[in-house]
Amino acid sequence: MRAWTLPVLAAWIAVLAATPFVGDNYLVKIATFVAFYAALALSWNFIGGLAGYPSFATAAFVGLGSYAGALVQNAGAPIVVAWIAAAGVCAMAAAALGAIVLRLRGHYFAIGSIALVEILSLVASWWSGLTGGGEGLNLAFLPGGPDTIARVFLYAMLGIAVLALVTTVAVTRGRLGFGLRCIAQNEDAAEMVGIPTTRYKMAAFVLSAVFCGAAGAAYASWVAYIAPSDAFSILLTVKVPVMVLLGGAGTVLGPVLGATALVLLEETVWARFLEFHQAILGAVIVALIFFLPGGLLGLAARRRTA
Amino acid sequence: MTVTLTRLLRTLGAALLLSAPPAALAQTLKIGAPLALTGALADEGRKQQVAYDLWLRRINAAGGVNVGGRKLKVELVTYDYQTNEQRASQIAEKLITQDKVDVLTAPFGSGHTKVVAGVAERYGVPVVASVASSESVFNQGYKYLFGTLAPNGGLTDALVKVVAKQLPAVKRLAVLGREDVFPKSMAASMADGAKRAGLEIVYSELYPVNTMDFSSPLSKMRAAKPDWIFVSGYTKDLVLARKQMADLGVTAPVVTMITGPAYREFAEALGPLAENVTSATWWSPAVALKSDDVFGSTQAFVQDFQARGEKGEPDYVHASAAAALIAVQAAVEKAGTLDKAKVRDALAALEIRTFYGPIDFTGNGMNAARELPIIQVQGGKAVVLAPEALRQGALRPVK
Amino acid sequence: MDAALLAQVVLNGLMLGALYACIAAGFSLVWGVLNVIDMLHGSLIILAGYLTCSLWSEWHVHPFAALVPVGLVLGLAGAVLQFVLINRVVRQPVLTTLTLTFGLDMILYNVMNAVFDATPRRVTLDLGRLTFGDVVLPWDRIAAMIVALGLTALLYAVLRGSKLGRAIVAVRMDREAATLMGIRVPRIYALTFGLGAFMAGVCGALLAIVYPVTTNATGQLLGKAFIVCVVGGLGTVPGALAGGLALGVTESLGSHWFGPQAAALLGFALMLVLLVVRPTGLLGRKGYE
Amino acid sequence: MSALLELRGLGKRFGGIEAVRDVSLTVQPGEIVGLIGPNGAGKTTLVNLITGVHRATAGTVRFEGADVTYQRPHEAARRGLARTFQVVQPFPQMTALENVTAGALFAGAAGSVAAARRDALAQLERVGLGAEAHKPASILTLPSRKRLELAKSLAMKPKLLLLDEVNAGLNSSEIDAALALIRGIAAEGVTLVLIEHLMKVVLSLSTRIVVLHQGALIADGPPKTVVDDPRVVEAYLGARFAQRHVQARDSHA
Repeated sequence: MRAWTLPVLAAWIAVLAATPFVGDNYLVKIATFVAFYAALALSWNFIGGLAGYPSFATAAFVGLGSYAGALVQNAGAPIVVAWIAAAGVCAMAAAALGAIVLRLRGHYFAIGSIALVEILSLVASWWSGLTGGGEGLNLAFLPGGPDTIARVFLYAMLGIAVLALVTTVAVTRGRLGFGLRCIAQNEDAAEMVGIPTTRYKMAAFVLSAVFCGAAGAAYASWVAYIAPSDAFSILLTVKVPVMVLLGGAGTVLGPVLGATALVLLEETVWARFLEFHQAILGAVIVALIFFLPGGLLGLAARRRTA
Repeated sequence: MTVTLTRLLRTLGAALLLSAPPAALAQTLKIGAPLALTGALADEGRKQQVAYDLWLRRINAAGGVNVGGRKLKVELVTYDYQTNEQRASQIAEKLITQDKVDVLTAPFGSGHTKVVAGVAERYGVPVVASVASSESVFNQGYKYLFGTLAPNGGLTDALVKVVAKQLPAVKRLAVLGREDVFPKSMAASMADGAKRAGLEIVYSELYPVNTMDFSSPLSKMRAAKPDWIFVSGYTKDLVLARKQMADLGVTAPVVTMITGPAYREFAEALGPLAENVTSATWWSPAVALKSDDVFGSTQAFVQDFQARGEKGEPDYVHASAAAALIAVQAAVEKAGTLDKAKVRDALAALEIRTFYGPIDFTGNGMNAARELPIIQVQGGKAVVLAPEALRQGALRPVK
Repeated sequence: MDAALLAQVVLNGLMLGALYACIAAGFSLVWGVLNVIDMLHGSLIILAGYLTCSLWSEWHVHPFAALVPVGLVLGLAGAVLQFVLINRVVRQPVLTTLTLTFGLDMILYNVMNAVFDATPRRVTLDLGRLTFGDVVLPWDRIAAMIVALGLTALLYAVLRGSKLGRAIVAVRMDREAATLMGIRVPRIYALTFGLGAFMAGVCGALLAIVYPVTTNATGQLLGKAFIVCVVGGLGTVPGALAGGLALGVTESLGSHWFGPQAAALLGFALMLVLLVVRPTGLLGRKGYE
Repeated sequence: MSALLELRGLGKRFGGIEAVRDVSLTVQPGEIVGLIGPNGAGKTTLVNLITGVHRATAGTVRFEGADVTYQRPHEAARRGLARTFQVVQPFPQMTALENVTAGALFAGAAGSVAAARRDALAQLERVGLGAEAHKPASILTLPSRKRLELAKSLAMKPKLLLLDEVNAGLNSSEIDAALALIRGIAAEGVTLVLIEHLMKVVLSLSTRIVVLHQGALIADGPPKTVVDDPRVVEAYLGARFAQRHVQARDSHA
């Protein structure tokens, strides 16, 4: 990790945490979404950035987390308990689904992981007895004025993002991170030097689901209504890896930087170019692939060594 | 810290601040409208935009809204929420906190309406939805959410009455509904209404949102030999289902598609196949009503619509969207203030007659149930079969 | 359950499968040869659909007449796109090429929305149907079966018969060796992507009769192409056809016995099972993972 | 002292082809066994069976007395059963130091990443790659990469090391350096199995030679006798040559 990573992260957390005191609730909401997507990007980084397995299952775990959290919350549990339960459910689901998709590699893994999003979305809309199906699921309208609720969910999402960050730092510095990087570069050689590759990949896949589950559950409590097509969004499941690529995959700061940049970019681009904002974001992605292969951090590194 | 990084972040930050508009102008009535101008509901979003514009031109031409003796100009603030739930909730927050709107209209999607209503309820900003008709959109106890469409239960009861009267032999109903908020509740209330009227449900299934093919359910439906086929869904689904019914020789004397025939696009995409398909709707241009609103009459609304260069005739989405703003205007004028709580109370107590029909919001915020027009595509146009006062033709069986 | 209904359901499945095969043919070729997952494929099909609808409504050009011209237009565009853009990253890992084509898809999706807007439109043409007792076979679906077989035969002829085809196969087997043999790989990649786009064009033109054309459908088309390629297997000519027919029959029977929502779920479940049990797919060959 | 490695009736069938047929072999601690045989004799397949890369279709593998026939490669590595690759398999974007650290951290079971890094540096210096420690593995020369492979294997603290043609592609002076290194490893008590074609290496190092031909063991004994065994000559040089060799030997006797 670079020397200036920790101070930058501290500054990032401070800026987001300060938004309720410097701006209106709209700015707080944008900060909350920055934290939300940072948590998702950091989660994706375990399996996509470190282990090199291109996962498109993010939306499956966010959606599953939303539904699990909603059901636990509607059963009377306090919201934080519901979020933790949702994270647990997603961990178990990731272990079960991982046993299937982690046997695949490269393109087939990518396709298998996208299939998870579609499958869970179909299950959610078909099992209307439990999930309300296409009609969706209501959650309790939390008491509290707009300011308090805005802060509660800013700090909730920021908390989840920080947890993901701390875990990322621990993993990157530790044995698991080293092993995952070996798997990413040469899985067979990794097995040869004594890395239990199946278990390590499973750990990365579970870690990539846990914080998504919590973030999904927090989002459900925040929005107070969820439905299958929005909870399991293909756009989100592709946007998150793009964020990590934009920031710099396999690093600690990359996912955070990429998520922040893309959310702010969407804010500024969307507000300006009503008709063609989607095409412009598409162009940004294309430019990213050609001119920023290492992401923003790659840019910084290239500048340092140039 | 490398120069490129700081410069990039600074420009992004600055751009964000610039996007917040300057301080509010002098006193005007500001209405916030999140619209789906791109994404899956782009078509429907544009209809709302056109309807809002027709009302806006009329109200500002008449000098604005009369609030406690003062005429206030009306400003409509719209953003594109891209048929994206997260964007819809962000825009609701932006309209309320930055644009400081007095009232909100709701997005097209039922689910997205509930998300925007959640944000508005917390700020105590009234929201008037123009295209949410199932009770499940109004089941969260929100006091600030209102809807101009009457509950969709009324549609199916009217349908059953018309068919029972004009084609009494029809007894066997097949129901194919889309697993989605509005179409699913339509399918359920249709089956319920038919059972109550003594009809037999010989087939009933739900299809998933992204269906690309109906051949299997339609083949199963044909084996059940229904004499009334009911399908609910969005225009794309209904066009596909009707075409595949023709392909597979699946037919019945009565074919009802909710709310296909209410849209011009349905008849255009199907051509001859659209003939004699029935539907229920909340409004039809044939409903010639006088009204004490900015339009004065249904004809005036239709003429404004065509004068704006729009093709064909307005459908219930246009009418209901304009009615939503008429209701806002009436409430603000009745309350005599822009105070949100008072405007909300005025909306709840509102009882007015508009070119679109009566508006009388009930307990959960939905417009009161009323006799809804039943239409059938005859000669490529939607002809009103009921209620009796508006009848333009008789129910023709599908060939 | 009487035999006629079962026959109808199975035939429905085969005809639907033929459509799926058309949708997946080009996608499977690009994935098999270039090892690129082309997220643009759904939008290309819809673009072809829009062009065919315009040709039909403005100049009354019969869709069957439009099949080849629309295919060629898209084929050319595809070849240029590959040569100019995608070739530069074609050897990058799947994440890069998939994200690139996703970005391009967002651009095409937005442009189509602006030019054609999202109203579902269709070639209002009734080709009639064949009936055998209770069993009904719509002609436009039969046409789809013919086009599916035609595309497969075309691919077979090109890959087996022509110089271009042998070059494509050589590049697919070993890029380095092919270069040593004097094959200009970037050109072959461009022609292959072009051929894939041509197939998308032909499929889109055909689809304009069968399905309402709207940009909302691009995602579903891509989803079906994914499943068909995995089920049928890469690296063989009839792979897409086999995968399409298998998926069509599975969904049709699944919907008949368990309902439409279960059918969609069954399609994905079939894919996951095959991904694990036979990653090369029903007919696929080793070495194309 | 029971055998370190014991193969009994080991076999591997790929569809119709029987790559390894009924191999029984024991290796005592401290031995240096040369495993030779013409190309395609099944040497690498045998190594793959021992280290769990392939699943045996017949017979058993025992290591330190325990049955490890169906062990996974990483379990073999952690048990101290390490191997090098005929085609060197580095972690390309990692530096030489990180490559060796991987061995120390996992199979070598170092306490922490830092400890593993220290072990790794020691092994790199030992094989003479101390200077290139921070270079990416992908840009090392072939001999350096071979030495990197050796350093990585040492960092895994092996009890039995299977060296699969570790000298292939080296010139004679590089081979001498490699031989010195291998002698040093053996001196530390690591049991070695040399999978080799270079007779010079095999004869000078091995305490015992085992010959594999078409998947089966055809000879097992001290280097001198095995090399003269007619069946071995026949396996390598063909039957006719073998007879002439035998006649020549008998005429001199």
